[in-house]
Amino acid sequence: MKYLYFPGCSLKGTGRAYEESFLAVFKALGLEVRELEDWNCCGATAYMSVDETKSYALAGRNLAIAEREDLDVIAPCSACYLVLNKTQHGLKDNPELRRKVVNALKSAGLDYKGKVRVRHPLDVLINDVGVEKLAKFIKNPLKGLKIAPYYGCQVVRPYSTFDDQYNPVTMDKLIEAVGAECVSWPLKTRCCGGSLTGTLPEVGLKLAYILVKEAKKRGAAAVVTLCPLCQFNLDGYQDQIARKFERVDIPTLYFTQILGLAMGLPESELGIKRGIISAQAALAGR
Amino acid sequence: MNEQFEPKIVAFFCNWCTYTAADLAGVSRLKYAPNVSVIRVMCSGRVDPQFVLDAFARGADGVLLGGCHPGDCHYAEGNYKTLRRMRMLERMLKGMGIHDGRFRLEWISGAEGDKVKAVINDMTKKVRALGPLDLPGKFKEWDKEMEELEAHVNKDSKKGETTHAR
Amino acid sequence: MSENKPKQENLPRIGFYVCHCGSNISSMVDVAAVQKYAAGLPGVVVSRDYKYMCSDPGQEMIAKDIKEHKLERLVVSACSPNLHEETFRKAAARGGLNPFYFQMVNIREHVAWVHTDKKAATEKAMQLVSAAIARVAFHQALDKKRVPVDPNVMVVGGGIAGIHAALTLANAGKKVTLVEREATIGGHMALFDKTFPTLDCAACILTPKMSAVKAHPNITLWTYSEVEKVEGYVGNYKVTVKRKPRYVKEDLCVGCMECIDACVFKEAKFADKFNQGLGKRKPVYIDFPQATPKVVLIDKDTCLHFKTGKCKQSCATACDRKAFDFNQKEETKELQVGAIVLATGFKAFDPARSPQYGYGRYPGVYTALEIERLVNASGPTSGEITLRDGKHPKAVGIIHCVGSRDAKTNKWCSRVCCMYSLKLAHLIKEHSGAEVYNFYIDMRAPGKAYEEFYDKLLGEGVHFIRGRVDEVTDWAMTPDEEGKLVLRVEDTLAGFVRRIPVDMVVLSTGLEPQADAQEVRRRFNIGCGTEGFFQERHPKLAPVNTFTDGIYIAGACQAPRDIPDTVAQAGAAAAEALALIDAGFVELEPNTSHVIEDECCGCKSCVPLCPYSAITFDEVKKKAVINEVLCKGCGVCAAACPSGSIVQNLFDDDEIFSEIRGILK
Amino acid sequence: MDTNAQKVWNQAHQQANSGRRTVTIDPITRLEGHGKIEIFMNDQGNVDRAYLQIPELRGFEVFCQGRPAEDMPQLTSRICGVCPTAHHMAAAKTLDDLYGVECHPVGRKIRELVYNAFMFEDHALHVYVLGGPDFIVGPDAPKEQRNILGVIGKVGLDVGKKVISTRRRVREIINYVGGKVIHPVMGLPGGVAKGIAPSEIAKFREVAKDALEFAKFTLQVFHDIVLKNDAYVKIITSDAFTHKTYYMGMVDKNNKVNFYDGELRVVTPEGKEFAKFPVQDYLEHIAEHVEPWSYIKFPFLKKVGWHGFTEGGASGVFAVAPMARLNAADGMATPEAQRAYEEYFKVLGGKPVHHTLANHWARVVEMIQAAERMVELTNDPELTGKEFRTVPAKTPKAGVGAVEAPRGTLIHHYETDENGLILRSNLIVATLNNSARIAMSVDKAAKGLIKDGKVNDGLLNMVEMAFRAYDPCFGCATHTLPGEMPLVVTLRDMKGEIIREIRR
Amino acid sequence: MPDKPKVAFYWCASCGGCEEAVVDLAEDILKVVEAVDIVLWPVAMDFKKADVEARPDKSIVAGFINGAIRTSEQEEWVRMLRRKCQVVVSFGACANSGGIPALANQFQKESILKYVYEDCPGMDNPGKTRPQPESKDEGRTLTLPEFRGMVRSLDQVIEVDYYLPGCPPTPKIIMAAVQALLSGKLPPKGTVLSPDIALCEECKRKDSKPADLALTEFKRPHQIQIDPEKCLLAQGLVCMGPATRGGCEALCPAGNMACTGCFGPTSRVKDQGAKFVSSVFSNIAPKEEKEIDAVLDGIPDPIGTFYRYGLSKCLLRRKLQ
Repeated sequence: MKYLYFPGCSLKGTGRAYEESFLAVFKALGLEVRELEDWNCCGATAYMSVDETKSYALAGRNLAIAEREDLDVIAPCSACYLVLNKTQHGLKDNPELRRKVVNALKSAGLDYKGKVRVRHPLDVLINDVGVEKLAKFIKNPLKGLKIAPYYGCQVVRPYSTFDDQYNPVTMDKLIEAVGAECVSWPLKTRCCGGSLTGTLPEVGLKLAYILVKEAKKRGAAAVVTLCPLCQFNLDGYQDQIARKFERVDIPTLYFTQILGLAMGLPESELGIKRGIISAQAALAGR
Repeated sequence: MNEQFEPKIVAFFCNWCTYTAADLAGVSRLKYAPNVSVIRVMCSGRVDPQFVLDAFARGADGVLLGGCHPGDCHYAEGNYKTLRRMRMLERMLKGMGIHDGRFRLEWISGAEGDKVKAVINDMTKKVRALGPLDLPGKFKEWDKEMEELEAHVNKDSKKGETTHAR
Repeated sequence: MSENKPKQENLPRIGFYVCHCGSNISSMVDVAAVQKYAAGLPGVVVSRDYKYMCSDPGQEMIAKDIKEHKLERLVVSACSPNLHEETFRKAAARGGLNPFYFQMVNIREHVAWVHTDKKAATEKAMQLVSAAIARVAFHQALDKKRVPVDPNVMVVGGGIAGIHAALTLANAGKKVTLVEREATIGGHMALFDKTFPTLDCAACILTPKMSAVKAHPNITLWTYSEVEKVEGYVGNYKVTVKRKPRYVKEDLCVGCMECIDACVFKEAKFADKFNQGLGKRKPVYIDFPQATPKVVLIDKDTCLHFKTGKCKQSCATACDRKAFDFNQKEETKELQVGAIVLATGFKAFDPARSPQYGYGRYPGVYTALEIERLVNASGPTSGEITLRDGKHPKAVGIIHCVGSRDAKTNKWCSRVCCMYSLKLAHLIKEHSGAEVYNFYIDMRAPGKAYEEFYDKLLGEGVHFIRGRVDEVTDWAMTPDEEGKLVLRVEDTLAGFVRRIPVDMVVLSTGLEPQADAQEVRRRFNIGCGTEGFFQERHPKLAPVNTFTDGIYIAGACQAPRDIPDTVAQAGAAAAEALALIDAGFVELEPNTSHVIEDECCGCKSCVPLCPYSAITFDEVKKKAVINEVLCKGCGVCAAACPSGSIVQNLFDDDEIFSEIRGILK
Repeated sequence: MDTNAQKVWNQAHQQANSGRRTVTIDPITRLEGHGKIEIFMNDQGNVDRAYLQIPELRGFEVFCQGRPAEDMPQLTSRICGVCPTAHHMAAAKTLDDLYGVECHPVGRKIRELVYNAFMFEDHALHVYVLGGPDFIVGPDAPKEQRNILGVIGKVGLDVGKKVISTRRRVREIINYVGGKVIHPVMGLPGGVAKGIAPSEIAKFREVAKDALEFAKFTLQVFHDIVLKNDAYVKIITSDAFTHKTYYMGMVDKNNKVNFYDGELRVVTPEGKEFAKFPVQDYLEHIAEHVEPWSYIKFPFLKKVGWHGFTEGGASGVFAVAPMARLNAADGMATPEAQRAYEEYFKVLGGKPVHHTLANHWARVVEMIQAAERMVELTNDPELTGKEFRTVPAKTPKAGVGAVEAPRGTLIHHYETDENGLILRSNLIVATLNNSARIAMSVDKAAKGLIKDGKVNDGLLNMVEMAFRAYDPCFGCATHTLPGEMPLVVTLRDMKGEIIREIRR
Repeated sequence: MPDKPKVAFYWCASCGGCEEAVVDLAEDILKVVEAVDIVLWPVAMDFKKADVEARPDKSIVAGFINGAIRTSEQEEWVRMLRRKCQVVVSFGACANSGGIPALANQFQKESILKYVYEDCPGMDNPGKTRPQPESKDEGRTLTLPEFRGMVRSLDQVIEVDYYLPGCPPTPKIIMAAVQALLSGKLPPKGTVLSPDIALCEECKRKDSKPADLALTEFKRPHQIQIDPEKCLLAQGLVCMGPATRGGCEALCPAGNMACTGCFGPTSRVKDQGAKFVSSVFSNIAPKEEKEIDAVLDGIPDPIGTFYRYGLSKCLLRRKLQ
């Protein structure tokens, strides 16, 4: 199977561990992934609220480039995933917008028909590869590791393309597939604080705190997520959380990382050490 | 022409599904283009490809055929017979230079008043874009080439045989 | 090579009438212009417009004109023929004209109501009128064929609707066969403890009717049976019914239930379907004490004999009537009936489709039907409200509109949930004394004594919170939420978001079409609406009729209904069936086809096309022959006859070709 | 529509009806199809140039495109209803080649029987009904008599009936196998659709024997009525009806005349072999020339080239049909015919014969060979074999096939897609091969027969005779052109002004 | 023999097969000649246009005209004959419905000329010469007739009284028609002088046709060994018999090939091709569009198959540009 890969800013920055583990795992699974040539900003959150049309055009450009080849585009970052999907819908449902964007693209010698499928790596792993096939690659199952699956808001809302928006389960399946234990909790898609941690820290931190606290309370040794921003919020602010509320100290990993570990890929290739809260204890503790 | 061309579309609707759906569209006061005139048949299976050709020959710019969804025919399988015939009819029409959706077959159940509206509006739009077919006009135009001679021969006959001197 | 036009001179005398339908038509169609236009068409000798053609004066006018102007054909331009074709045919007859010398033009549903440009609408009306006038000249005098009606009736579905319809028919002296898919009749109502708003015990009012069915001399009761095939036509249906094996002879079993005690499984350990899986049962079981027929049956999937073949069959030995028969096979039976009443009921919405409410994830979450069993004296807990973990709830939240009024699941209002939620609220409070919270969008109590019932509950101190619940979660934000289920909801009256911790959540699930509604309606050749409930012939004027004559619908298979409405509908359906049967015959639309013998070359092309085997091949004459009683007039053979030697009455080639000519001239 | 063409046509029409007197033979009669002759006179009132124009185009080569190749035998037979069997057979042979399938031996014999039966009856038709009357009744006899009835008058009703019944019975053989005698349906790649039941063979044998008798009888009639009449012989050998051109015909491996199969052989005006090639190579040897004044195309020998309507070895003009076939072969394939062949050349002064009217005689010689082959085949036990067709297995691409039609060599050439649908086709039919020489004959005849503007009925009939001798089938020749046109002889001066018009 | 009824035979865009058909009356032709006075028959007699034109209008009892109409001459001729004849009989498939030449109505005039004079294999025409309505040769002006844009049936040009179907009509129906005319017992105008019942009636294979064809594929005749007894449709071959007027006594099926429809439809059918499609394709087996299309692919040339002799009379008359 072949895919195009749209990294977006995060996976090249704060989310390096995500990119490394994603690419490593896909390679090990024999899935061909090629980075989208000359990609640009997905047009995500901030811009979207400043000038919608322009941000649609931005996203549109990426899609237009992707459309030249008959391949699905993988967008691991939830924000990118959402914006690209949102753009698909926007262009489909709103002819006026479509006209503007297509004109904009024309001026760049591009055209977009709307044929591209934007995919999330989790979707690909569960639906294209399938749990049964994954199981074959598991070399050292993460026995006894209790994990709280955290999906965040953007992959399942508003378009629940591959999983339920209230109670997603795809990552749960993956966690079971790697032999770990999935902690059942109701906060799977609750807000992680998002960009509020930057703008309204007192609100943002609280939200992050709620999540890590509850995960730990339910016996999770680690939170596993699929969004670079969530990972950053949950992992990066725990000192401040400690200062403001209490120390929780629970590592937040990417689903691609735990899959990689279970597949026996070296930690170095999976960016395990990039985490601010060390995962060593959790991983050793089992 | 400066004013917009309004296509004439003849439709054959089966009594049990599509005609009823059109009634439903009426009862629900859905609004759609006035370009389609419906001929009611009991089953789309009654529609003889001759009807379609005749409609075109008499000036229809489009012909629409509506029946029950496959498996839902009031007469069990009439619409399958329709489908089979019309697939071939479409090929024949292509062979005679009539395509681009001037002929259309749609399955519309008695509950799908909204589909009646959608289909009629869409087909009207598309056929309008294709422009007039106007076969009666074309027939006249084709036969023009005979007129001068016809006139001449008739004149000839009035003058009698004298032109052919011995 | 001949043009299908009758010669001008021998055109029949045509009378044309166009209806204003009040302003329904005249507001969008220039009726006067249509009238003038028609007056100028060949053959038309009378052309009039009138406010309401279908009114008595309108019909009288037609009858009078026919006599005075010696009209030979009649065209009325008004509403859909599905509505008034019959009316005007009768009017023609009153005038002494064969009713089939008439053609109707639909300029209301197909023109006035659907267009917005009066000029265009009027032009289209004229096209249709010209088509009808061109066609009517070819009409032939026809007679409706009369076919006797079989007086027997089949009722499908043994819920309250089916039970009531069957009894009504049987009491009128008709032989009725009641077919029920489950092992007992009673349907959903048999699950209920009380009924709203009167709170009278469901069993007390239902079981007598159930036993009345069993006892009635005119009713044959086939439970554990399903209709497999329906052939024939109004008044003469042939039905094939499949009777599943119970492995117990129905006529021998008296329902003493000795066998159940005797079963090798000492403990009842298998999920009890009837009790919504809340209780347990043995492989040999009976749904509930008042099950009708009161006959036990064996669940093949759990019975040791069927699973291993090694069982001492203690049940059979315990039966002194020797009713057990492990070799019982599925039986196929055939029925001849004149009419059919479909009362196949509904299916409760599966709340797993709305995961935010945690059904299946949190043991504290129940469906309304489960609660019905819990509060039921004959239920698994004998009416005691206990949670799955055995505790007793102190606070209970009832969420309305689960799977109703919801763009993501079902858009429609299920019509009964508000009232049964109130009923359950009352019963829960009564049985457990718990605090009960109702979460509703709108309180819908449109029925006799319904609103009063609502008031009564307000009086009882049941809490009502207006707002759609966002989620049910076990995440405790505060200590007092620990170990509870929290309902997060925006209180739209108070105007802020609330978190209500409870021990038990009740989901008031909506009503949906049966899972197999589509197959069933195909089997019976009737329609379904977009939402999947059976389609009535007319929402107002023919609510229990279908597009297939002789087949009627009653109860929640047509749309969500409460018991009173269901019973009323069942009565109506029964009455329609009776009217059909007591007429003694049906008149068949004479739009049948026939072969012109001298023109038929015997190519047999038509023979396999007929779905009703109405076409046979005469091996002596080497010609095709159509049995016009079996013919239902689809006309597929007329279209397919390669030499044009089959004629369909009312839809003859000449008639249709001239209609095309009329539209396009 | 082509308004310019319409304008031109109107002018022409007004001219024609302007009351000026012109010479018109309208329509040309007793041949299948149509023609038009324009004769230009010089100031001395002698013929400057006579044109044979063919104004027909039906477009077969075009409207066969997209049709399944296996329909070609039936489609192309409609090119000519007088020689449908020729086209049908040529098409069937082309299909063998197209599908790369060897014709089943039994099928081949059946085809040959049918084909020889056809050659026989078609020649008979010409001898007694179309061309023959010119001789049998006489070129200047009253026109009411110059037809089959006249012939019957001359040879007696019994003979007349014999003509008719023999033809009918022979045609019944074609009818039996072909389903229809006019436009048969038997031809398929690899053989024929229908075999011959043993029960029929005895009858067919009878017919064949009688046919042979009748052929000999016809030769006798020709002797008695034509050869014994010096006037006719003079006409036959007169310079007006003589051209020295190349000749083409189909020959078997012994270079004997064969109608159904073989290689094409071309001899020079001196009678030497110029070329011999399998029909698949026809494009190397035959090319087609176009003139703006006729819809008919003018084939010529590619290796010699087109040098106008001229005679001799330097001109690519060549002839086909009976006389040409006899010239191109070293003899006949059957004994009786061989005897007649030798006499033919003896009387006409050795090979090659250049006298157009000799075609009538050569035709009778061929009737004999056709009849003799029928006798041979009907005596062949294999003829009634149970199997008679090989179902093709290869993917079609291109095929060429030819037969000797009564009026000369007939070549079909199809190219198809892998589904066997025609992409391109080319049909070079008998009369087409002769078109240049026919045009020359007409010109020469006109020059020889019209002096000082003196034109009379018999004379014009002679002009007609000039190409009736070829038994030309403009139905065939104009398979490429629409509609038809009567022969018109118009005398004009050099300015194109019409001098005279005589209407008979 | 002036008191004998006068008849004329004429041909337009035809192959001469109809003339042959008359000659094939064989012995009977003598009877005909006894009874009538033939005043025009180009294929076999030396009477010219002038002879006919000189006759008073309506002086000819019957004119038998075969061939389709494609040129101005043909139009002129048939109009003249219409004046001279009391009864005009459209003779044969070409005159009735365009016949095989009408297949050209699927092509445009220009494409025909271009292929024939430029693209055809073996053409040696560097100058792209085309026949011209008017042309000069060494100063001499030559003209050719106008070639019409499409092929027409006779009754699309003049009024026709009767039709003799077939390609060509069989001697039997020709004789019947002649006798009817001579006896003066004339059927209603517009009648096709052949039984008004489809071919199967007289086909020897009729009894072998199963009621339900349920065809899963169509065969092309060269692809199979054709059973000489069994119904051809039942063998998967396209046989137009059911949609074709009888009267020929099923000659082609007797030749072990399918009927191609040359007798045209019955009087109750306007469009033979459409009607055939309606009939046969109702009876094929598949229900899914893909499978249906697969079956239809077995008939690669629908127009040429269903309108082999009748494209002029297809309700659409010709292919659009």
